[in-house]
Amino acid sequence: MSKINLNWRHNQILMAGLIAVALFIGGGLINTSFLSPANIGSILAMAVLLGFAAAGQTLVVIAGGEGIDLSVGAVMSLGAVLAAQTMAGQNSNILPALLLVILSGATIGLFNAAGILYARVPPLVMTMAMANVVTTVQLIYTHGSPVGMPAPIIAFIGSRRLFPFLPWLAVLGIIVLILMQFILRRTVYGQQLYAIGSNYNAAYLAGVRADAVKGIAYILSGILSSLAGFWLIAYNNFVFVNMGAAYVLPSVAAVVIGGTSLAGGEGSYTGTLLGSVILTALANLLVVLHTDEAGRQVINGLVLILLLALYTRQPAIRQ
Amino acid sequence: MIRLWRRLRLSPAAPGYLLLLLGIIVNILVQGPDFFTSYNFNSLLAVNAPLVLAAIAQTVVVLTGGIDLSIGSNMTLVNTVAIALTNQGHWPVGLSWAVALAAATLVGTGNGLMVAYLRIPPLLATFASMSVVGGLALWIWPKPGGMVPREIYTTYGAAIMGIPVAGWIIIAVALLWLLISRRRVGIYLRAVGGRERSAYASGINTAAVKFFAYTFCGFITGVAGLCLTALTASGDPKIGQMFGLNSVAAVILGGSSLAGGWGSIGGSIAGALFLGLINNIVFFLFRNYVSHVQSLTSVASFYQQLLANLIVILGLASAALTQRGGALGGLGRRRRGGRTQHV
Amino acid sequence: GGSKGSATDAGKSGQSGQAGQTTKKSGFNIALLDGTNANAWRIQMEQNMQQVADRFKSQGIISNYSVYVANNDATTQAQQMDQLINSGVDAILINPVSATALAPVIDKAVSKGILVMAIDQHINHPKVISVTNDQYEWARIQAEWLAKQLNGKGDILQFDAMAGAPANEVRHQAFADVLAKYPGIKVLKQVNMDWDEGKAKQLMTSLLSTYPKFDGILCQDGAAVGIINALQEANHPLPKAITSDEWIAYLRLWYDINQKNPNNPLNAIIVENPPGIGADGLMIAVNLLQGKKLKDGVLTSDPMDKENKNAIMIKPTVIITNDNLKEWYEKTKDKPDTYYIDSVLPQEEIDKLFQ
Amino acid sequence: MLQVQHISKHFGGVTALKDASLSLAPGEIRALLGANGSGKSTLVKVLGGLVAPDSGTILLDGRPLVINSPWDARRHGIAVAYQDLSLVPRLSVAENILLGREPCRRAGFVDTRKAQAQAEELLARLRVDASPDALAGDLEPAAQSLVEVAKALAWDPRILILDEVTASLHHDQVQHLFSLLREMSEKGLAILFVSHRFDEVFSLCQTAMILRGGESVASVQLDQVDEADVVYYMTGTRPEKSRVVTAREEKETRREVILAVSNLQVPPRVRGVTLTARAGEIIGLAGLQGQGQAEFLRAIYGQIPFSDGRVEYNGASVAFTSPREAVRQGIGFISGDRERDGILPVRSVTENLFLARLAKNNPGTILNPNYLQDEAGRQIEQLGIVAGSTAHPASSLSGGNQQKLIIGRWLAVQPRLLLLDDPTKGVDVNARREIHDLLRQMAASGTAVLIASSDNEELLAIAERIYVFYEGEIVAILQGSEKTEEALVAAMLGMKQTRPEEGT
Ligand SMILES: Nc1ncnc2c1ncn2[C@@H]1O[C@H](COP(=O)(O)OP(=O)(O)OP(=O)(O)O)[C@@H](O)[C@H]1O
Ligand SMILES: Nc1ncnc2c1ncn2[C@@H]1O[C@H](COP(=O)(O)OP(=O)(O)OP(=O)(O)O)[C@@H](O)[C@H]1O
Ligand SMILES: O[C@@H]1[C@@H](O)[C@H](O)OC[C@H]1O
Ligand SMILES: [Mg+2]
Ligand SMILES: [Mg+2]
Repeated sequence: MSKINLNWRHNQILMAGLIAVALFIGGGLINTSFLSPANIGSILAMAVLLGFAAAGQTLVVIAGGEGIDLSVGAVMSLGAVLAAQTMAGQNSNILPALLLVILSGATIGLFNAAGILYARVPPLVMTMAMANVVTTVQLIYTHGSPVGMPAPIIAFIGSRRLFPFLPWLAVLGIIVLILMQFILRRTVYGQQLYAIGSNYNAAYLAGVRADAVKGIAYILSGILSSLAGFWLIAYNNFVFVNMGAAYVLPSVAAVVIGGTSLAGGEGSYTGTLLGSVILTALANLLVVLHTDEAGRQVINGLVLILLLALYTRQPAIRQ
Repeated sequence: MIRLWRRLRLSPAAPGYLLLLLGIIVNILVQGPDFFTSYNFNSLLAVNAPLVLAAIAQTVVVLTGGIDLSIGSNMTLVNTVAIALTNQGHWPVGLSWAVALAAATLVGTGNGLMVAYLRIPPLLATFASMSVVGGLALWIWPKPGGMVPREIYTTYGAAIMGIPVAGWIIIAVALLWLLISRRRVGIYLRAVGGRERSAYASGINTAAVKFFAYTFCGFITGVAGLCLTALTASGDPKIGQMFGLNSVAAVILGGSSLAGGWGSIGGSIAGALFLGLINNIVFFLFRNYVSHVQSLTSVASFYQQLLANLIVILGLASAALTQRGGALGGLGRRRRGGRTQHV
Repeated sequence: GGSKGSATDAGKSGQSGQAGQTTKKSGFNIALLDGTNANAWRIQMEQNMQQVADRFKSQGIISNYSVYVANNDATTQAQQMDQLINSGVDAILINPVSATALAPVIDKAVSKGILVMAIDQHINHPKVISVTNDQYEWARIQAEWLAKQLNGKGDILQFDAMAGAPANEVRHQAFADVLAKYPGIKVLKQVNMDWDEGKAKQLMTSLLSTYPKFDGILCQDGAAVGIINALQEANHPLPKAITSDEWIAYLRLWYDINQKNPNNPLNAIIVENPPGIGADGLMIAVNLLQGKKLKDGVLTSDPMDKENKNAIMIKPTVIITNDNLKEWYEKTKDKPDTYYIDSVLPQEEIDKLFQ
Repeated sequence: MLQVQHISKHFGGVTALKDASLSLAPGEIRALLGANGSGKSTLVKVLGGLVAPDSGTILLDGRPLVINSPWDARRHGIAVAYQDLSLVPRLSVAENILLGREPCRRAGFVDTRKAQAQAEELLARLRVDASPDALAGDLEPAAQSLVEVAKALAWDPRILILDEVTASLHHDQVQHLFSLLREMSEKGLAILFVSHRFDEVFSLCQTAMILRGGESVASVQLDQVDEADVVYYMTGTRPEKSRVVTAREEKETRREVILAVSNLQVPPRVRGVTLTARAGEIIGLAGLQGQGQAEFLRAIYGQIPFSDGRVEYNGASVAFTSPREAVRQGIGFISGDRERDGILPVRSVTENLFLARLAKNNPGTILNPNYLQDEAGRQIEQLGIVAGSTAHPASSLSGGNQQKLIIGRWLAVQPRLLLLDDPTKGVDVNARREIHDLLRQMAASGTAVLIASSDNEELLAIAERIYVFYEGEIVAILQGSEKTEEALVAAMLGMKQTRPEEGT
């Protein structure tokens, strides 16, 4: 089956990059101010937010076994709420806030992992049900009225720019990219993750603690999503319930557009970030089109189809 | 009996049936004998038929290893087209509804083209078409309104020969599926989902099979959309939203594997009904017990969702644990403990 | 929705067809079907209603009050309604997922003599009384105010909420109606922010590149905080005028901006869209159950459903501008950021609606 | 009747076929030979319609034949049993066999009863021990291979192509298959037979076409050449006279015991096996398919539990609950079923090679990819693995090379005890010899090697001692002079029922 995949990933990342560039050029042609440094900066910031939301998603999709995490949005929301409340606008509270956010994300990830590994619930439904549980817990906890705000330093990173075209968030994004790629490419864990995604049984027989590797992927996904929520309130500077809800499907789309196969075993965070840039740039471009919401949705879909037809085509079976 | 049990455990639908059984038992426990009233059955089927049909539609593409995220938007499209044509275009109802059904089938065809011939990964292709179709629905019928002739929605809610009309529709669609699945294409759908390369190497036109699956999925989605229209007796550009992911959930609850090649319509029907039963269970639990407890009432509504989702997880876990893992392939089944291989 | 046949006699049926059959004066069994409770506004609505329900309970007027949420799923709501009908209630209050989707079940409820009432969001059905905030008025007041602030001319950006949602459509219409009277005002761009402040912020950020020059911002609620945040981050001057967002966080943001720039205050308006509407509806429902009759003229037609005259629309009373900002800032000091400017009509005011 | 002329095929930078030609006459059984990666399967796939050749022509009965899809091939009477199989694991055996040619009733419904009967008949003819209702994915590898053959036969072809279908078959199964093939060829069926087992080739085929590096280098009458000639055509060099196995049997009692198994029971397949392996020993496990060898090895390895008996490893009694525990204690396991148990198809050669090493490491360990890449480069050169690059996915390697890759995986960790379950399946002569050398080297450095094989020749060549499994028990232990083909076959068939005493 996969003999066809020779060098496939490389092409797809390259193509995702090219499409992203093409979108910018196309956007610039339609509307010169699209290419203003300020606008590029704001697209990058939003893309990085989506990229954060899709970080954990990347890991669980790579882990294979129909891996997917639909709790990303709910965990982000919870992370945002906890972050805002704990930071309460004080720099001195950043560390406790981070710890709490990480802990809560890890806990939810642990539940997901337990359900998937021990109760053998398929990931899609497990994480979907977990998302609803987390949302409800968040509502019970806050009674719909989360309080607090990001610490000044965090708000600064979340919403200010180093250069007009370069938000601090993008700098953070690069750090996360390096970290993620480091984990995936340079650590034993990363290689084991690819291994179980590619052939779970073979990895297990070779002595990989396959269940643990997969479980950790879900726990990491919880942590990363929760941290994404942390940065979401840093970016927004204000908190409300269900802030992350809108990120669920786009996070999956960003991962897949970035060349990570839903079958597991291959993919990269570089691709995910490029996928995020593509989705964000497209949305940004659509905002200025002269049509109503219905038209925007139709055009959004059509452009996506065009892009997908250009570069996510799977090779034919016959070679 | 034992043989039946063994056969059931081998069937992909096993988790679905088990869940449904579990759901019914718990429902009887909280609701009492009222569960068996025909009113209850009627309403359960009438309200849940759209999801049941959406789940059937989803199963067809999931069998081929695909997924259709656009089912929800497509149902909305059917609803808005049917309503707009009768209420604005003043077309006869029959014709309007036929056109709506055709539109849904056409959406399926579009998805089929993208997946089978352009070879775009299904999740992405239908993610994109979800946006196009949702936009179209919004354009056709931008705000809730319009109506369906009384005869239609009262008929939809009624029963014929003791079986609710919604039940008959489900039976008809299931029979249609039976007619199809007993033909070669029925095997080919599972073959393509099970291992596309093998199916292709066996001389099967795999692209055509996938194309058919999405088109057929579109058609059933159309029927689901019409049922939704009959149920709600009106048009609303946001009405179908929840059906996309819910149908996927129902299919998985019914024992199908998203990896393809493994699943059954029966399981999905059971999975969808189970989701409907959960609403019932939660409703009666709160109505009969919780709402009398003064200290709980102020927070009660939060706990409904919590409970509903815990039931989903518990139900799933119990169904998964009773299902044989061996069908998932090879030596895994001979391993120790609860492990199965995830191929 | 509903049947064409019954639509003609809607005006009177809205009242007479509903209540009055019951002879009880107390011990009512009432249920609320909320389409979702996953936002602060709805939670506040439910809390207000619970308080009123508790009051009625202690008076013995209500014997049972229960709440069911539908997770934004119209068919779940229909199922809940069906079960309620089956298990016996006197009144069902609904904050609907869809304005139309419940029509057939409502027919069933009505035929069993159950009082069905929509709260917050209108239901298009001749036999259903909808008790809502007057969304048209809410939007009209603001659009008029904005036009006045701009002296009838200038460029504006318009942030609508969620396309296809009833309240959005009414407000959109009101905006359009008012703007039609001011040809000097040009809408540079209309977008939908889906009641999501985060999305509003992203949209504003995106719009800035193409529409750096604008005079005013006409927005529905759930957007202003995001919009102002986006502008501040981009160091972009604030608009000459901007419309409502009813949570306290916005009020405070506004107040802070003014504190920092006393000479150049933000020119904004808040018009209340009180979650208390649910409690108002509950009180009205109890009166109806007790057989009281509405005064003539109380029922009007909802802009979304002109055929029927079965809506009670409560006009917004709280309007906040720079004139009374400080007063409201002080008044709401102890409320959390996500609290909504709220008001529940006192029982006397409710009773005034009745004969 | 079939003529294949000047076929070329490139995959990216890799040349799989270069001007390859072949002819096949009715009733002819021709072998297609070549080293791993020489293009045999590619040529087979060109004929089967799975690969589109870059250039070249195919003539059938003198007329040009365009094969644009597997359907075209089948329509023209060409049926293929693929090396990597064309089964759908979650379809039943019957559905698999008749996939694409289901018998139908008039209304277009599949006639399941007829299908069942047809499948049953084919299964019986091939003597496959499987129910038509079973899922194909649940079968043993050997049964899967036979189902793949049955599937090709179901088409009633004029030309039958078998790509290494015997690789996982056992002696008796091969014999039966051959008699069937001979019978059919007498009736005019043309057969193209791919195998790395020379004894099979010489016993079954009349002619052979030999590929080297994608080129057809010779077409020979097999009765006019010997093995050495064939190897010469395949590799371009004459094989050195095969070294005689001179294991240092004298010292064996003094060598330390690494594994001592007594009365191991793994229901239902293993019913009391006792066996001892010492450092430096290569022990063979023989037996027909399904006599418990596979389960025996897997039970020691911790993949499946044993119900009774005792396993002593390095002097301590152990009962591993997962392969991981075994691996951590220095045990390695190689399965011949690489698709299921071995290969990471979409991962690079490098990653495949270092999987076992990585599995032993702490997950937090940091890797040096450059080092790994270089190291991998060196190793694949040493192992003689043909790959485009160490960064290419393992799935782009030929079957035999994939298998060598997996063996290399365990060399890298130098286990104390190495368990092998039919490891040279689909490996060419040279590579097999190399693998045997590797195993001998490992043994020489103190590893105890336990190897089960479906290939008797292999066992006779490499094992110092052969334990013969029959119905879950050991019925014979062959060593020294008893180690003959005849004795082995007799024991395998259960003919020598004297239970010998456990190893001296
Ligand atoms: N899909 C593919 N993509 C890239 N290279 C390929 C592909 N298929 C085959 N090759 C390469 O083509 C060459 C021939 O492979 P082929 O599978 O035909 O060999 P083979 O003779 O069947 O070997 P074996 O005896 O090991 O099965 C090999 O170098 C292989 O790596
Ligand atoms: N640390 C490592 N250990 C083993 N193999 C590695 C390691 N790092 C990279 N590789 C392999 O080397 C090849 C090239 O790696 P590289 O990181 O350049 O891929 P890439 O261009 O980033 O593509 P993608 O991210 O999609 O895999 C890949 O096949 C990869 O699997
Ligand atoms: O239904 C509510 C709507 O009327 C209000 O305007 O915003 C919040 C919503 O929940
Ligand atoms: Mg990379
Ligand atoms: Mg081969």
